[in-house]
Amino acid sequence: MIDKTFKSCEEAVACVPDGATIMLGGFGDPGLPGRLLEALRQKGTKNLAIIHNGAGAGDWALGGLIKDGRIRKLTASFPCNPGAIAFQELYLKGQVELELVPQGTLAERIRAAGAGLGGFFTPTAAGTELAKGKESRVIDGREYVFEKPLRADFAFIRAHRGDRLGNLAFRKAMRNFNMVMATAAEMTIAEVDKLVPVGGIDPEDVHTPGIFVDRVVHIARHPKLVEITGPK
Amino acid sequence: MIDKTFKSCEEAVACVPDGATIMLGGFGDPGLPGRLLEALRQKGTKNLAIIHNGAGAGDWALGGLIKDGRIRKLTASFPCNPGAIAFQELYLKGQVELELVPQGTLAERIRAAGAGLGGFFTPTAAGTELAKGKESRVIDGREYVFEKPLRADFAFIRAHRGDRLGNLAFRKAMRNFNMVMATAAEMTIAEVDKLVPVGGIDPEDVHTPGIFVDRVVHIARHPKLVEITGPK
Amino acid sequence: MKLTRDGIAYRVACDLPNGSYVNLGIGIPTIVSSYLTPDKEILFHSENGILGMGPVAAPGTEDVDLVNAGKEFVTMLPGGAFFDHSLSFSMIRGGHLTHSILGALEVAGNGDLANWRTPGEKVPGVGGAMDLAFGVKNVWVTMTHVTNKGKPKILKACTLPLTGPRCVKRIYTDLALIEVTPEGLLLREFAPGLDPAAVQAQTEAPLRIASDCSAMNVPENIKGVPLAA
Amino acid sequence: MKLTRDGIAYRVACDLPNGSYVNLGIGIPTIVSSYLTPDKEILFHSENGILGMGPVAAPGTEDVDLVNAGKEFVTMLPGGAFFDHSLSFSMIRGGHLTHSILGALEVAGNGDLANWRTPGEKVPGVGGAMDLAFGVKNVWVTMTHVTNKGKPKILKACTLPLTGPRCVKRIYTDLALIEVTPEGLLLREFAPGLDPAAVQAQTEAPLRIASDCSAMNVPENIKGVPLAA
Repeated sequence: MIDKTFKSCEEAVACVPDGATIMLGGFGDPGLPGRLLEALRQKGTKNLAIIHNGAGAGDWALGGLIKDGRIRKLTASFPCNPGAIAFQELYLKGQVELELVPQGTLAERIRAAGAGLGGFFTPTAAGTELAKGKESRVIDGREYVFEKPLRADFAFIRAHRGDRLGNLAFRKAMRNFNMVMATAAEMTIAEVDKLVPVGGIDPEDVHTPGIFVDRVVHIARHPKLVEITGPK
Repeated sequence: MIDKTFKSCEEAVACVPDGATIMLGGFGDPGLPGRLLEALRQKGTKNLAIIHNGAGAGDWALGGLIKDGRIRKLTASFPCNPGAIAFQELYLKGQVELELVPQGTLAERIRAAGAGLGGFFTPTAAGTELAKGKESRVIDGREYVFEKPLRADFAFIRAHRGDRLGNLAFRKAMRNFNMVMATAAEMTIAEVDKLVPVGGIDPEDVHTPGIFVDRVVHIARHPKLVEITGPK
Repeated sequence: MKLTRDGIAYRVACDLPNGSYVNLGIGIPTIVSSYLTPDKEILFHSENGILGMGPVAAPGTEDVDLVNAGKEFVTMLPGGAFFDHSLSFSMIRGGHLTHSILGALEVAGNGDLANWRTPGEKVPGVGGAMDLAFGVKNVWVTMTHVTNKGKPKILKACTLPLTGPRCVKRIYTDLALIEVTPEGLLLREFAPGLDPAAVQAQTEAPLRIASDCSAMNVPENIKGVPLAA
Repeated sequence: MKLTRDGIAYRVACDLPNGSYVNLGIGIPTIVSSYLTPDKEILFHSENGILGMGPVAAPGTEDVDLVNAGKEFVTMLPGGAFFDHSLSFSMIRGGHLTHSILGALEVAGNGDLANWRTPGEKVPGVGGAMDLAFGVKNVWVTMTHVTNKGKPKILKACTLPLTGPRCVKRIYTDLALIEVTPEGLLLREFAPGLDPAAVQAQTEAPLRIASDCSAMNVPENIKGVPLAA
C-alpha cells in the first residue's frame, strides 16, 4: 500500500538539510505552507535558498526564517511587499542574495523544470534591465529572452484536501504557485487542511495528482488563517 | 451581455475560409468535435491544414474530410492508426503533406503558442530522425532540440458542459488536446454536450476558462457516441 | 479643472467594451470596476489565478482563501474560474487578456513604460508588471499628469528603468486622454476647462491634436463622489 | 522452454515495486497489470490524460468518454485523476513516471531502442513513444528474443531508426531477462531449461553473465493461462 502521510510537520521536514533549495508555494496567505516552514524554523535548518513569489511578511513562516538569518538567497518577483521587513533589512545590509524574476517567468521556469524542458524563450523583459546578460533571440520578428528551468531540492506547498496517495485539491485562490512547484522538486511536501480517504477526491477534481507529491501532512489551519465562510 | 453561443454547427463554422489551419481536439472519440467537422465538410471548405494527434478514422469527421480531398497538410503524431485509411491512401499518392511530431512535443508546441512563448528546448527526439534539420543544444550536459510554437487560425474542440461565456468543463478523458488547443488559435469553437447557465459550472470545476473560447455550440452527442454510463 | 482619481477611473470605465477581459493594477486602476455600467459584462483577472473577480469582500464576509494580486479579500461573480499561476500567466503573456490597466511613473512618446522601479527605492520588485506590459493587447496607463513636484511624467524618453518598451496604447490622466500612435502621442481629450495648449505645457513629449479633440465628458460627481474638481 | 506473452508480462509484474507509476505500451505490456499481486499498489498512466487507470471495461459497462492510449474502453480505480495532454506529457518528459514498459523491434547493447518505424511501413507514426523513451526513468522492453524468422533483435547496433538513444534499462524476452549496464548487457535470468550459452546464441550483442544468473522462477501456468511452454 502507498502511504505518503506523515504525522507531523516536524517529521515531514526532518530530512531537509542545511543548504537546501526550497520552493515555497502560496501567494499571500492562500496556499502558504506556513506550518511546514515553522517546523523547519524550529529545527534550526540554515543556509537555505528559497524560491517564492514574495519575501514573507511579519515574523511568522518565511518572515520568521529570514528574521532568524537562515536564508542565503531568495528568488522572487516581489520581495518589496510592505510586510517583508526582515528580508529588506538583511538585503540592505548585503546579507542575503536576491534573484529578481518577473512573476510569469518565475512560474514558467518552474513549470519547465517539472515538464523536463531545457529552457524557453519568453518575450517578457526583453530589452529591459532584467534581461541584462541573458541570451536574446528574434523569433518571427519579435525579441525573446532565453530562460532556464528552475528546480529545487524541496517544494513546500499547501492544499485544502489531500489523500494518502498524495492527490491534492485546492480551494479558490490557493492553487497559485503550488501546482507548478509540486512538479519541480526532488521532494514535494504538502500541508493539507483536510485528509480524505482514497477516492474522496473525484478524479475530475484532482488538481495535483499524487505522482508529484511525496509527503502529506494533515494539520489544522493556523489560527491566523480562520475560515470565515464555510469551505467547499 | 456576453453571448458566445451559436445555434448550429453550420453557423459556428460559416466563417472558416478555404486554406485555413485548424487544430482539432480529441483523442479517439473522447473530446472529438465531430459535428463541427461534419458541418465544415458540408460547407465544402477545402485546402485545409489540420493539426490533430491522429489522421481520423473511417469516413466520418476528419476521415470524411480527408476522403473528400479537402486536406493539404496534416500535423500529427500518429497518422498510422489502423482506421485512417483515407489519409494513408492520399499520403502514399503524395497528395497530402505530413509533419510528424512526437505526441508530447505536439502538445507542448501548442501550449507554447497559447502561452506567448517563442519556443522551447525539449529532450524528446534529440539525436533521432525526427530531430534532423532542427537546432540542438546541450544544456547542463543533456542534448535538447529547439521547437517552435504551433498556432492555428481555428481550434475545433469538444467539451461536456459549456456556458454562454465560453467556460468549459470536460468529462473523464475528454480533456486531452482540447485544453491547450483552446489557447492557441485565433478563434476557438467548442461543441458542447450540455449548455448550462452562467454559474452552472463551479469556478473550481472550469477546465477551460471562457477567455480562451469564442464560440459555443450545444449539440446532442453524435449517435455513434452513445453514453453508456450516466454522465457526471 | 482636473479629474480626481475616481474621475480617471470613470473615464477608463467608459472606454472598456462589453466582453473585455481586464487586469486591474493597484491604485487608480482598482477603482475602475466601480464605474462600469450594467449594460457591460466584463471579466476581471487577477494574476494569482482568478477570472471573473467581483468587488472587495464586505467586512465579515471575507474568505481567507480568496485574495487578489494586491492581497485584498475579494469576491467572485457567477461565471468565474480558478486556475494556477501557469495558466494565469499564459492568459497574460499569450495575449488573451484584452486590457491591462496600470499605474505608471513615466511614459514616453513611443509608448515606453516605466512603472517598476521608483527612484528612491532600495529593494526592487517587479511582480507581474512586465508580463502584463509585454503580453496584453491594450496596455492603458492611469496616472496624474505630473509628479507631486509638478514635473511632467509623459516624456520624450523615460529616465527610469523600463517595464516594457513601446507597450502603452493609451494614457488616462487627470488632465487628458492621450493615445499612443505610430506617429507619436495624439491628444484626444482634455479635462473640462483646459485646452490642448495647457495640456502640452505639462507634457514633455510633443502632442499632436486629434481632429475631433474635445473636452472630456465627465460628470462633476457620481453618488456624491467628486470626479472632477 | 520459452515464456509465453503472458509469461513475459508476469515476469515484469514481479519486478514492479509498490508505489510505481507505470505507463504500459500496446501489446505484451498491457498484460502486465493482470499479474500484479494485491500487496502492491501501482498507478497506471495513459498518455491521453489518465492516472490510476483500471482494467479494460467489461462489455456493457463501457464509458464512451474513457479510453486509454490504445483507444480501448477502460475503467478507473479509486485515487485516480484526469488531466490534459500538457500535464500528461509533463509527467512523462519530466521524469515523474517510474516505469515505461514498451515493445521493441530492436535493442542495442548500449540501450538504444528502435520501436517506432517498422521496416515495411509506409506511413510513419511515432505517438508518445519518443517522449516515453527520453523521459521515463526506467524504460523496460518486452519482446520476443528473435524475429519470426529467427533473427536476433538484441543487436550490437540498431539498424532501424532510433526511438531513443541509450534509454533501455532492462529487456524482458521469452528467453531471458537482461539488464543494460554502463559496461554493456548483463544476463540476469534465462528461461527454464535454457542456459546462458543458449541465450547468447540468439543474441547478437555480447552478454556478460551476472554472478547470480539463474533460471527464471515462473510458474508454468496461472489460472489455466500458460506462462511457459
